[in-house]
Amino acid sequence: MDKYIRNIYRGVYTVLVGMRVTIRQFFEPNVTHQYPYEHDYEKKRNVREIPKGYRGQLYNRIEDCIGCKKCEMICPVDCITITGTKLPRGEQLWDSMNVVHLKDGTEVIGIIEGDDKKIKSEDSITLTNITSRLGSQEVIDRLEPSGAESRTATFSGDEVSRVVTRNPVVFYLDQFDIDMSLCMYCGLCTEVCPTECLVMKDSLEGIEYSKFDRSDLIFNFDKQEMYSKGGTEDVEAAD
Amino acid sequence: MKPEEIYEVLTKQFGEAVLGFDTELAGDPSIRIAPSAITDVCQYLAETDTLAFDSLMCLSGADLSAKDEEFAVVYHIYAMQHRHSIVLKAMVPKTNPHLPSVSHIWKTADWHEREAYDLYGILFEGHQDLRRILLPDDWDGYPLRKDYKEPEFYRGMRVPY
Amino acid sequence: METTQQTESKIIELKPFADEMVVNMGPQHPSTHGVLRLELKLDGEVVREAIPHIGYLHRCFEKHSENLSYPQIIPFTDRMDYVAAMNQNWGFCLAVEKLMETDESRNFEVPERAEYLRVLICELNRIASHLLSFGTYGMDIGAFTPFLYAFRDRERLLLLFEKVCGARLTYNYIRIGGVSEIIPMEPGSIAEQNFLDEIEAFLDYFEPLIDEYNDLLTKNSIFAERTTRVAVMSAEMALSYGATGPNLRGSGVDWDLRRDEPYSIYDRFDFDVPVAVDVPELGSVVGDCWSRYKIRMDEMKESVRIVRQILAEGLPSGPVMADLKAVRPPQGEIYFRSEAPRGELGFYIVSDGTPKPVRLKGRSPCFSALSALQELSRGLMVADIIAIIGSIDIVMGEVDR
Amino acid sequence: MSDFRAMLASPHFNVSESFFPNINLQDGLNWAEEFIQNVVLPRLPEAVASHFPVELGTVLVMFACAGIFVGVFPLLPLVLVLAERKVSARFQNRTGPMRVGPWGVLQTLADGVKLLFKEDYIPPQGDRFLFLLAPYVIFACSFAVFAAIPFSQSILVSDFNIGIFYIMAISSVIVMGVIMAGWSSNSKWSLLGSLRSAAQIVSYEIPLGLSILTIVMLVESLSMSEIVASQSNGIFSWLIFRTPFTFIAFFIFFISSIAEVNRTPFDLPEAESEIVAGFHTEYSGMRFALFFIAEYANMFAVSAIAVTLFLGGWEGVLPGYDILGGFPGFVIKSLGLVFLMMWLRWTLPRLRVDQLMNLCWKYFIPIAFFNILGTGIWGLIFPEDTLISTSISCAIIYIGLIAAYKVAGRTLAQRPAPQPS
Repeated sequence: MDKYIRNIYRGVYTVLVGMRVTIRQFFEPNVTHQYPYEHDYEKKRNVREIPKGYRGQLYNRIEDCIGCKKCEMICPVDCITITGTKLPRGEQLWDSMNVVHLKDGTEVIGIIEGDDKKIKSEDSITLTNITSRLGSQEVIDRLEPSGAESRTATFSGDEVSRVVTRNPVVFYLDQFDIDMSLCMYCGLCTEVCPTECLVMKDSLEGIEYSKFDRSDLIFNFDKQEMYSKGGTEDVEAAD
Repeated sequence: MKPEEIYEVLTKQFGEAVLGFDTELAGDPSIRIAPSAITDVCQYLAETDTLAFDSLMCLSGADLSAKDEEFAVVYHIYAMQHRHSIVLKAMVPKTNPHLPSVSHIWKTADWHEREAYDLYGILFEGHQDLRRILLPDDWDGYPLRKDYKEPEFYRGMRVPY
Repeated sequence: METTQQTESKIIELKPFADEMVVNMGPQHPSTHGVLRLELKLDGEVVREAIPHIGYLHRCFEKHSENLSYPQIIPFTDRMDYVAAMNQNWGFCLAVEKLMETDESRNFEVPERAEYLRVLICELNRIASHLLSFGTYGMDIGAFTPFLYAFRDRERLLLLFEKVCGARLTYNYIRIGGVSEIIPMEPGSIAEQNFLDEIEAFLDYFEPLIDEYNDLLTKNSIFAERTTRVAVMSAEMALSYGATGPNLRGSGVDWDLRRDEPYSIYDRFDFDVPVAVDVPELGSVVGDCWSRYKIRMDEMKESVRIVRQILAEGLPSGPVMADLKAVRPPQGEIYFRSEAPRGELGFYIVSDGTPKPVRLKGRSPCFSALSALQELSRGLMVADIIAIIGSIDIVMGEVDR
Repeated sequence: MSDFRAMLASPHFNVSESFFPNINLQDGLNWAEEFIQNVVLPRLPEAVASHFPVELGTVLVMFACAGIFVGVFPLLPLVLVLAERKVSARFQNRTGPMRVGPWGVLQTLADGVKLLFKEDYIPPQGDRFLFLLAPYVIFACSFAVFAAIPFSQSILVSDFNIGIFYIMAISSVIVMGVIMAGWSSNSKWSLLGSLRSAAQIVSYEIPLGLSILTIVMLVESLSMSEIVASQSNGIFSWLIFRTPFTFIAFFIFFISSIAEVNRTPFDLPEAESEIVAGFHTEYSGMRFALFFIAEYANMFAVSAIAVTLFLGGWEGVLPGYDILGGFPGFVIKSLGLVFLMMWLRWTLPRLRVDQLMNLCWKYFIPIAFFNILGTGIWGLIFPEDTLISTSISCAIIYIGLIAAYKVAGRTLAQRPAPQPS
């Protein structure tokens, strides 16, 4: 009999305790977002940002791609296809651009004046021909108003954490295809890229790119136009 | 107990059936056992109090090279009480890979042996229920063999997708 | 090792003459945690036999690995136990590092900072994994709300992982010789401070919630009725079936690789290993579903403790990646096991000195634990099958590999 | 209130008569007939009126009323489905449906439209006739219950003299539909679900009926309106507070009725994590919608019955004042109970079949019998419902609750700390 009443008692008691937990949550604020409506994070409150370095869609800043095929080799699922011909020894198309990583996390793409191999902390760096990586308009915004026109900026050596040196483009690329339907977003290819032109978009475009047809997920990065123009100096950043 | 001591105990007990002790290569040293004696050795290892190997950590088949004539069946065994482990290795010929099952000693060997059968085609004699476990029942061939050629079609579906 | 006395388990007498009904539970079923298929032989509600059929998520990860170099395999280990991918990365990297250690000419040491980051991230991942397990177990038993509470809290952890490695589920963060530098975090920088502060904020938020979850579900008498004295797995049975991790500790075996075979820097931290005991007030006996579940709830607290110790010490400065030219282990073989959230995760690697492994076998904890299901479920009811599957906490990606 | 013994001893007491009295539908017909006589006929031309078939007209008016009834009441589940989704969302820190209409208020409508256009799948191996019939049986029964519920003094379809008996009878027919659905689907999950449901509903009818019996003993009537009328003296005349036993009976009634309508923690017949969806696994489209609507209609119906029987029906809190009284009061009280059901549903896990039966046969039925005994004794001691009896009853309830709370505090203090497992 004692156990009988104890059972009833424990049943009622634990149910009430559980109900207390849930009713407390009843008056807590929401934790969810109305995704497609609130995803525009300039407009709405309480929307999480996509953090820097998020592994989204692969994007190749093709004018800096030197065709080294390291990404093709490291890809575990073979989603990158590169064909091209190597130029004869001693010849090169142009040099890829410098990527300057600042300590606050921004990356600036441009051409360092002078020698980019040895950068000491007391030196200051002048970058010209600054282009922005896709989705990081903030770099352009950082520049002085005058600098925004001339696309030139100067950083002190303390600000800079890492500089990617210029590499000669010695491959004539016929094809650079990335099949995003195969990609497993491991990010290994972006790590081995010597010019850091192969990146994963850490923006909304890098996430919301679903297509109705699987074949639309094969992205071609084409360089033909640039070959005809003959250099990177006049080329704006790809759209 | 150290693996060397276990090796000595085993040679004393089983003599011929213990084929050797591999220590040259990097990593874990392993004791090579004749496949026909593997159940007896395991039984002994599990039931002797000084050894008391009560858990089979892993049982794997291995095809080390396409040129080899033999598959390896590797037993990683651990004793919770004495906290020592040992690696047993039995080499079975590729032409007729079969060896006795240890699933009655450690029940976890049941599925691990089924997996080895599924992927290597190694037959475990005395296993209760030796069916394919990961692949479909009507799959042809044993995929983890080095000389495995994947079929072109499986039930009308192209296999190399 | 102590044996636990078997107490009366709820086994219902079978009537041999009754009609038998064969039901396929799965592969598409709401609570088989993926694509497990159970062939149930039912006598009314009573299960005579439950035969698990696995392989619906088989990708032949091992065959893949034989054609990939070691760094390329790491993203594939993410896909094994996708709920606790950090721990899978780590297990694999530990095995390769251990194999490479034996070769003196290519000696290297994992930097201190990387070790701390690994422990930090993996313990957080353990919390995330156990949270998912708690939530889905509640849903299996029929309470939907704990599931969403668990996801709410797990989301905060995933946001942390996203900041440190750029992905929410398949991290590819821990690399051979250190951790990924894909998102650089300078020692002593504001980014690092923010990261640690966020972890601290999460722990402060999360720690009281464990008790709330215990109130909501663990101590609930209906939940206790459903899970206590169901599918009692004795210590011998657990060992024989190779059940590890929370499942083994739920059977009363005091065993944790982090404490008993300390790898990495676990010997520097102070934490308890929760082991199941009889809880007479709820009717729980050692080895039942409730014990296994409770171990996970307690382990979350221990993980919080470990993470708090790291936060108190602060991350050491230095590099996060060893100076490692190429990953090319010497000829030989290794079996290395580490304590993943679901138990002992072992990798058996055979190397012939080339950059690609000759043989790689992942010994997944769920695979072994799931094989006990057939014996555990005999004579129970359909609803109990669900309780068992949830309590051994399987992830089919790991079972099928 | 007359003596209970006297009722049993009276020569007029007749078992068959008191349980199967002549069902008096005449009241309802009278109303329709009066409507025709007084409203319709004077407006008709003389020639037509003299030949007007009054009986047929009466029937037609009844049908029209039934049409309004059938047309209006399905809207109730629509609201309740949305309410459930919103309430569950709140319990889980979510927002619930937000897309269709402002704050998602039209979501159920959109779902209904979607279900209307879905393929009407009938399992080819199943029993076609029963499969088609089952949803209608359940739907019809769950709505027929509303016929006897007095929403207010004037809003009730028919004031049967056996109202509560009728409700019990009709709601038990639902189990037929459930079994039909489960059997005819030719699916093992459906069969399991329907048999679980049959066992559950049949078992829980007993404590439900016994709890109602305590009320009937006190009121000495099966008529719903009389039961309400006996609670007209404010909150302390509500039957829940009339005796300590009815207080217990209310909870037994409420929990059993949760089991009757298959909601968590008693949702075994449709336990989605065990047997997929139970008896309606194979149903799709509008037939599924009928099950769904019936489920929510049932939920409201049992709440309404509980309010009628225990919480004063449409009578207010204070005699003479219309606080929580009338039609709005009735609906508010019913929705309160519905909210309580949702609260329980989103808090508790599900029982297992044997535990469900344990709870019913080992706990509820003995306690319900004890209640009947107690109520009988109470009726002997306090033949009339007086101020004294009410005060004593409330005092006992109050003391009981306080004692339980104190014991809770003590056991909590004494409870050993959670094992450091």
